[in-house]
Formats: sequence, structure tokens, C-alpha cells
Amino acid sequence: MIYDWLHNITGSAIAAAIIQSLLPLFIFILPFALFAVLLERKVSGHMQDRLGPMRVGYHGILQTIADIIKLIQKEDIVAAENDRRFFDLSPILVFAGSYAAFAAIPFSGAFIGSNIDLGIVYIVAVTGLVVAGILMGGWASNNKYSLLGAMRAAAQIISYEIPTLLIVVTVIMITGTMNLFTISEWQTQYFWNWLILGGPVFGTAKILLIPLMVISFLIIFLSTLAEVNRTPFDIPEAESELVSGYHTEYSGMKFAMFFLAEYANMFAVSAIVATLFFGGFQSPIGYLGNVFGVKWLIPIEQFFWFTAKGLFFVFVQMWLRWTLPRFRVDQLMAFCWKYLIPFAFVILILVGLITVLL
Amino acid sequence: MTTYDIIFYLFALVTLLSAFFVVTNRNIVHSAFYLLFTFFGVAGIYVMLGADFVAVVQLIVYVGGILILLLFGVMLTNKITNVDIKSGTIHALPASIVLGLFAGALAAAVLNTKWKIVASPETSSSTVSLGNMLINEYALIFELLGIVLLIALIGAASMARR
Amino acid sequence: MKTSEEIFNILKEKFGEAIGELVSDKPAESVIVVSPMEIDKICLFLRDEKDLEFNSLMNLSGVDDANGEKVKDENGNEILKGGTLSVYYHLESISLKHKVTLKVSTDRENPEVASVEEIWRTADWHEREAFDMYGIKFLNHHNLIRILMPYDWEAGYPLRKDYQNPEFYKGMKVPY
Amino acid sequence: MALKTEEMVLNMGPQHPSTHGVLRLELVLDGELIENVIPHIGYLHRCFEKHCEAMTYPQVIPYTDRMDYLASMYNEFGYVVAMERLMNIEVPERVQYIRVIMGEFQRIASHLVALGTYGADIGAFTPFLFCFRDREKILNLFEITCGARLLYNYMWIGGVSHDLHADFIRLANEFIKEFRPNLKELNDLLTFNQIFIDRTANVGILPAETAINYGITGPNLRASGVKWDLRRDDPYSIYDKFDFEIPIGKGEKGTTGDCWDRYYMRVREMEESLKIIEQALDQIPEGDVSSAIPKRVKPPVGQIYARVENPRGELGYFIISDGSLNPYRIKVRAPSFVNLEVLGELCKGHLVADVVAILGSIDIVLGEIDR
Repeated sequence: MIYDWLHNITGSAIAAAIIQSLLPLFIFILPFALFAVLLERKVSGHMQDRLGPMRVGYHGILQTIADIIKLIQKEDIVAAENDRRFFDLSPILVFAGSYAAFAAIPFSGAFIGSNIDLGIVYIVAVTGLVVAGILMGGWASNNKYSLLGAMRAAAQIISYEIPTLLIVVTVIMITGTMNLFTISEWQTQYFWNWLILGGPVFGTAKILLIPLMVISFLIIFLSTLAEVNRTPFDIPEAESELVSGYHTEYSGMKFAMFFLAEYANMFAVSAIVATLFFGGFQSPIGYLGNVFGVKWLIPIEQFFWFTAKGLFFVFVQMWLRWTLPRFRVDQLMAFCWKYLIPFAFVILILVGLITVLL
Repeated sequence: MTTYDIIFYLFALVTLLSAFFVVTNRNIVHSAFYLLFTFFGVAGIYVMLGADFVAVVQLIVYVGGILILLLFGVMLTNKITNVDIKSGTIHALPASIVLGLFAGALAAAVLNTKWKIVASPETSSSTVSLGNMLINEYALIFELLGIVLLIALIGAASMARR
Repeated sequence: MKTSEEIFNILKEKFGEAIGELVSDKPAESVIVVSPMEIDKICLFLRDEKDLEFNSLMNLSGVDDANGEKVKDENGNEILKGGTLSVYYHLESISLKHKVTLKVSTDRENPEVASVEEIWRTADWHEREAFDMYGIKFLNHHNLIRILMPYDWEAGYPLRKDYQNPEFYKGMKVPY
Repeated sequence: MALKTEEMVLNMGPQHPSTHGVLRLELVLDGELIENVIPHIGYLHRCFEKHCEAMTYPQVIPYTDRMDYLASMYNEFGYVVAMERLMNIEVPERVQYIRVIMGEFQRIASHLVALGTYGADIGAFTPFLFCFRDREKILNLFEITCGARLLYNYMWIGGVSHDLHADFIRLANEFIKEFRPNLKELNDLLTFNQIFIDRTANVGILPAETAINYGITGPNLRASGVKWDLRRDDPYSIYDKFDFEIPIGKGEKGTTGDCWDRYYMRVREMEESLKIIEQALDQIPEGDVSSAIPKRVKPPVGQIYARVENPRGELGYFIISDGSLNPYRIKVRAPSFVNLEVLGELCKGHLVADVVAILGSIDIVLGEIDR
């Protein structure tokens, strides 16, 4: 594990812990956000029959860096009627919330921020911070559009947390643990052991579980999509109605924080979906490290597979965003309460029966 | 003072300070936002006590649920766009007398109690034992609570529909 | 399907005095001149009568006839005194496919015309525009305020022939 | 139990992404439910009608371009039709064909903007760019014809400023060939998308009676089920020579006259326009395009109200001539001006998000409303 290694080098538990907690930020979130923004623009560009950014660097690969420099240099505009203290605090809170989620995400067999037993529940809990941050930002902006956007965001995130949690509980019932690392390990290598294909069990239970797990996956994917406010659920920041929702008034670095949090969140929910249903960091086809007998290669391969799965779901999110129109706020709520939650309940009960009886 | 202590005092400070702001702030929305930090600090202290499950539940229920509900309530019932959502202080004198009495009683209790000091146990996850207790030992109470909550839910729904 | 002459005759029979003359000289379209205070009743009749059924008001436009005498005001600007302002109504029946044009003329100093807003809702904004541009007051209009010009425009009615561009707007110099 | 709640007034615009220009909507809200919508217009007011009185008749044409800047060709079309009727000018056959081709291309271009921005209003951004891609090609066709892409000054009284480019007919046919599949793609991507249907069907229903009473014209009126098209019912130019359908709203996905019907109306009108263009390109005769242009435009005393079927509805010009070189009075009956009036009626009882959907489906251009 990275922690032990850091402990050995620095000789101090605190330094090791701090370095380890900063690692995801610097080696993952920031580069990922840079990459994801570019990916988003390129994906949208090609879907819309155009090229996307082409000027900065080869095929525009440095575009995001140029944008970041622009954002840093920008004047930080604060309107006179804004509630200054909370206005400043809100982006930090939102970013802290999405960053905190990364602590429990197992990137590979050798690296997880904090291998706590509560893993998945902890991630759900810290999302509460994001909700509070969004409400705070919307209120402190002192702008009707921001406030409406914040209210919608909070209502939406809270509503969609219910189906997410129900599916999470279903998964916990099957795996018997809330630890994301253990869940990943449990799904062992090779794709037929993934939870979406019934997990590493055989017999009737596996066959019965497969359809349930596919539906569970769809439910949790849709509801996490709604939790990160992506199209078709991007009602809180629907630019054609609410300009850009709760971050209408933000500019410069504070806007960049919201932006960063949004992309970090996109990856976080993709990673959760990948971990719960697609074997987490496990390779679908076995490890090269095992074949050649090179043990240190395995964590790197695992990191590769994990990122690949996460990025795939990020790509799906972008794909949906540039294809679908957006729901209306009442339709969104109806979709959650009338379809997702009842289905999730039924699955919860069926899976309960299966795990007890078989 | 160990690292553990420093972190503990940090959380305690956050909890107390934000609780102080909650009470003294004149703007209700501000108070509600400060409550967020109080809950957060309390969750931190739960973690220090080895009750990680309770801490997480504290965050989910209080920060994710009750606080948001509170904010919604405050924002929707007042003129939302104006900042002047104020709460004044009334009956300062009787309140301070009652408060003084209570504080004195508490202080006396704290000072007169013989505290048993034990070495802090190895922190380990409490989730498994908590689950076992809920299902085995306190199964009846657990089920009863569930039924009570269900009744409350049905009642709320029927009232909302009327 | 009826021609302007037939419609004129029907109206003349029904309303008598309120209907003026029928002006028709080619290439211009025929226009029935009616009384400004009776226009609402005439329009209601035109809309509801079985074989007329003018269910659509295509257009309503004010016109400054500029037939008064030219005088100088205290600032030396030439303004018009007396004469008339007119309103043209272009009606059409979507079901019977015939058209008619009505015209009312009203006193320039105190221009008042009965509103047809209740008859065709579309007249609401048209009448507001005519009020905005010519200052023609439409009686019984529910919300006769300026529509295209700023609500607090004080320099008069811009489409009148003797309109003077204001030098200042709310104390600000207006550069031309 | 009805709770008495406080109303909230939300100003939408003048700078708002989906008011399609500088329009201010005063929304009176009860929560997110609309109680009333009051449009405030006039932000683009240039007093076009006053300008005209200082211009000679041909000089008015560039001003008409600037009213509905998405359908400039058709504004000119309406004006020249009115002037030619007033002056009794016989226009050469070839000019008529060119005008119809340009007018119908302009209708497609304008509808493409309407559909694309409507998609963007509903939250689908990709159709917007697809539509603009195709519109660009039409603008290229205009560019090779008259050198301008947005404001053309192309149709003159009695003729057109330039004859067609030698390649025009080939390029136009090529465009039609590639545009038909694109239209199908648009339908697959947006029109029949279930979310899109949920957002637009049964929203902002405009019954035929109300529509006529409010003076609604064009696609919006036809979407309410009234078969009324000036190209067929009050023919001008040579529209009576072509074979085309007049689509009407049938309420396929909801109720007749809802937002989806208004949207789909435009898709079907584009198909009909393509038919007209194909026929016109086939039949266009040779000839001189400037032979009937008068040296001096001096119409006789009189007044005329002439109207054409603009992409947005009935565009009428009321022209009074006093026999001089300058118009005495020009009043424009702008379709968007009249169509916008009904917005308050349509929005009542809907949600804030629906205002955007309804406003987009009416398809307004502020340059024309404010003039």
C-alpha cells in the first residue's frame, strides 16, 4: 500500500496521511479535470459535426490549460448585494464535498485514500456537503435565478439520493460489506465475476441476479447522473431557463472551483458505478503482471482498468448530454418518485429474498 | 498533546464556535448555515470516539436531510430575496437568569463527578456489531421504531394530500 | 364573399348616419369612412353577422392626415394645429375570404376613438402602438400605455408629422 | 385547502439566453407556476416607419431587411409586392421565379434557426448546430447570388438586383439532395425524442378560435388546425403555379395547437418549401431580370395594404402614397408583433420551464417586433 511506503519514507504518520490525502487531488482530479474538459469539448464537437478547439497546441490539447490561465487571471466580481462571507465559502464547500468523496474510492489494489469500512455510505454522506454548498451559493448570490437554481438542485439531489441509496443497500446485501475496496476485491478478476453479471457466485442465484443487477445498474446510473446535474437532468443549471443556476453570479477562480467540482463529481459517480457493478479496479481479462510474474505491474494495471472504466462512464455522460433534451422539473421529480424508487424497492426486496433463500 | 488531541480540539472548536454563531446570529439563514458546521464538528467528534457509523448517519440525516429541510423552510416562508431575515432577542433578563442557573448546575455536576479515565480503545469499525445488535438483541425495538416511522410517513402523506 | 360596395350598403342600411362615404379610386383599395365613436359597434356587427363574419383584424394603423394649418410655437418650431388623425382597420374573414378597409378620422387636438380590443384581442397591441405613435386615445382600452417607446417618454408622439426630436432625455443629452 | 402564497415577480430578460433577443418578460409566479406573463418590448425600437418617411421608395428596401433579420428576403418580397401593386407594374416571369426560389430558401433558413434554437431552449444543443450547418449552406447560396449573407437588398421594385449565378441551379439542387437526409436526422434526433415530446406536447395549447381572434398567422395558426396560407388563399407572385401541400397541426403527440405541433409544422413546411424550390428550379425561364425596374419610383396617390406569407406569418405593408417620391406613411404589420401578444394567454398555469418552450415555439424575432 502507498501509505506504508510513504510512512517509511517520511517517517511520520501525519506527513504520510497528508501526502496521501493530497495525492488524488494532484495526480488525479486536476489532470482529470483538464482532460475531461477537453474531452467534453472534443466529444461535443465531433458529435455536432465540427472539430472543437483546434488552435492551442496540436488539435487544441492545450486549450484547457489556456482556459485555466484565463480563469485565474480573471477579475473576481462580487456584486454589492451579495452575502460576501457565504458567497466566498460556497465554492470551497462544494469542492470539498466532491473532493472528500475521492477519499474512499479505490483507485487500485495499492491505493485508496482511506480504506474505511463505511466506504460507500461515507461517500453518500459527504454529498450532503455539496447540497449545502449549492444552497449557500444560490442564496448568497442574492439573485432570483441563482436561488431558484439552488433550490432545484437541492431538491433534485436529495430526491435522487433515495434510489441511489436503495441500490447501494442492495449491493451491500449481496456483498456483505460497505467497503468499496472489499467490494472490488470480491468481484475478482475476469468480467464474469462482476456484479452486473451476478458476481462471483454460481448456480441459480447468478442467473436470477443478472436481470436484477442490470436494472439496478440502470437505476443507479440514472440517479447518479441526476445527482451531478448532467443532461437530461441538468435542470438546476438549465441555461435556457435559469441562465446558469446557482453559479450565475460567480466568476474567475470561484467559478473554476464549481467547474472543477462538477468534473470531479462526474468522475466520482462514474467510479462508484464502476466499482459497484463493473469490478472496480479489477481487470476483465486477467493481469499481465501475473502472466509474466511481475508483481509490481499489477497495481499499475489495476489503476489503468479503473481509470478506463471511469472514463468510459464519463464519456457516456457526455454522450447523453449532447444527445438528449432536458426534462422539466416536475417530470424529473415524477421520474424519480414514480419509477426509480418503486423499482429500486422491488429490487431490494427480491435481492433480499434471493440472498436469504439461495 | 498528541495529534489526536489537536484534531479533537479542532473539531470541538468548530462545533462550539459555529454553535455560538447559530445562537447569536440575527439572520436566520446565516444561523442555518452555521448549523452545518456544528453538525459537521459533531460528526467529527463521533469519528474520534470510534463511532464512525453514527458519524456518517449524522451527516446523512442532519446535513443531508434536516438542514436542507430547514433551509428550504426558511427560504420559502420568508421574502427570499431580501437579506433582512432577522430574529431579535427578547426577555434578555429572565433568559439569562435561567441560563445562569442551568450553567451553574451543569458546572457543578461536571466538577463533582469522579471521571473514570481509561486508555482509549483501539478504534475499529462499529458497523458490524451495531448491525448485529440491531437485528439480534434489540430486534423488537428496531421493528417497532420502523413501524412508528412508517405510521408517521403515512400520516404525513395523507395530510399533504388533503 | 362580398365586395366592399355590398358591405358598404349593408352597413349604411344598418347604421345610417355613422357610416360616411365609400372612397374607391384605383389603384387604391376602397375605404369605408365611419364615425370614430361608432366603430366598436360596427366592428362587432361585422364580426358577428352571419354572412360577413369578419373574424380577423389584419392590421390597424394610425395615420397623421396633416391637414391642419401650420403655425409656429414659442420655440419657433413649426407645428400643426387642427385637422385630423385617422385610423385604418383592415378586416378579413378567414372563413368567407373577403376583406374590407374601414377608416375613422378624429380631431387632432383631442383624438378619441372607440376601442375594438374587446372584439379582436389582437387589436390590443395595435391600438397601443397607434397610441404610442400618434397619441390617439382608444376609449375603453384596458391598458392603454406606451408599447415601443419608453414608458416615460415625454417628447410627444413620434410619428406625427410635426414631431420634434428632443434634445434631452431625462436630463441626458441625446446626440444626433 | 388552498394556501395563500406570496407572488414572486421574476424578470426574464432583457438579457436572457432564451428570450431570443432583447425582450423582457415580467413573470408573475406562484412558486414555479406562472400566474401571468407581461411582455415588455421596444428595446430595439428604431422607428423604422419614421425613417421611411424621409426615404425614397427604393431606399426603404434596405430598411425592411433589418426588421426580421432572419427572413430579410421575405421582408423585401412583401415590400416589392406592395409597391408593384400600388404602381401596377408587370414583373417578368424570371424575376417571379427567382423571388419564389429565394423566398422559399429564406423560409427554410428561418425555420432552421427557429427549430435549432428551440432545441437549445429545450436543452438539446446538438440540433442547434446541425440546423445552423444547413442554414450556412443556404446563406452561401444567397451570397453567390447577391453578395450578402444576412441583409440582401436583393429584390427591387420591378425586378431583382442581380441575375442568378451561373452555378446557382446546380448548387441549389445539390443542397436539396443533401438537405433531405439531414431533415430526417433532425427528426430522429429531436422531433421524435420522447423527452422532447414530453416537454412540448400538451404544453401551451392554442385553440383555433383563440388563435384567429388574437390575429395569429403563419405556422402558429396552421398548427392550431386552421388551413390558412396566403400563398394559397390570397395568392401573390406566382405561387398558384406550384403544387404543394399546406400542412396543418393534427395533435399527433398531444393536443392540436400545442408546442409540439407548432414545432413539427415548421419541419413539414420545410419539406413543402423544398418541393416548391424543386419545381421552380425546373421551370425557371430565361429572361432579363431588370427590364421592369422603373427609373423613377413615383406611385400615384392612394393607399394599399399588401401581405405575404412570411416564415413567421402574415407580413403586411400598409403604404399611403401622396404622389411624391417619398412614402407618406408605411405601416408594417409584423407577424411576430401580433404573435407575441398571445404569450400571456398560453403561459398561464404552466411552469417557468414551459415559458421558454412556449416562447420558442411561437418563434419571434425582436427586430421585427420593435422595428
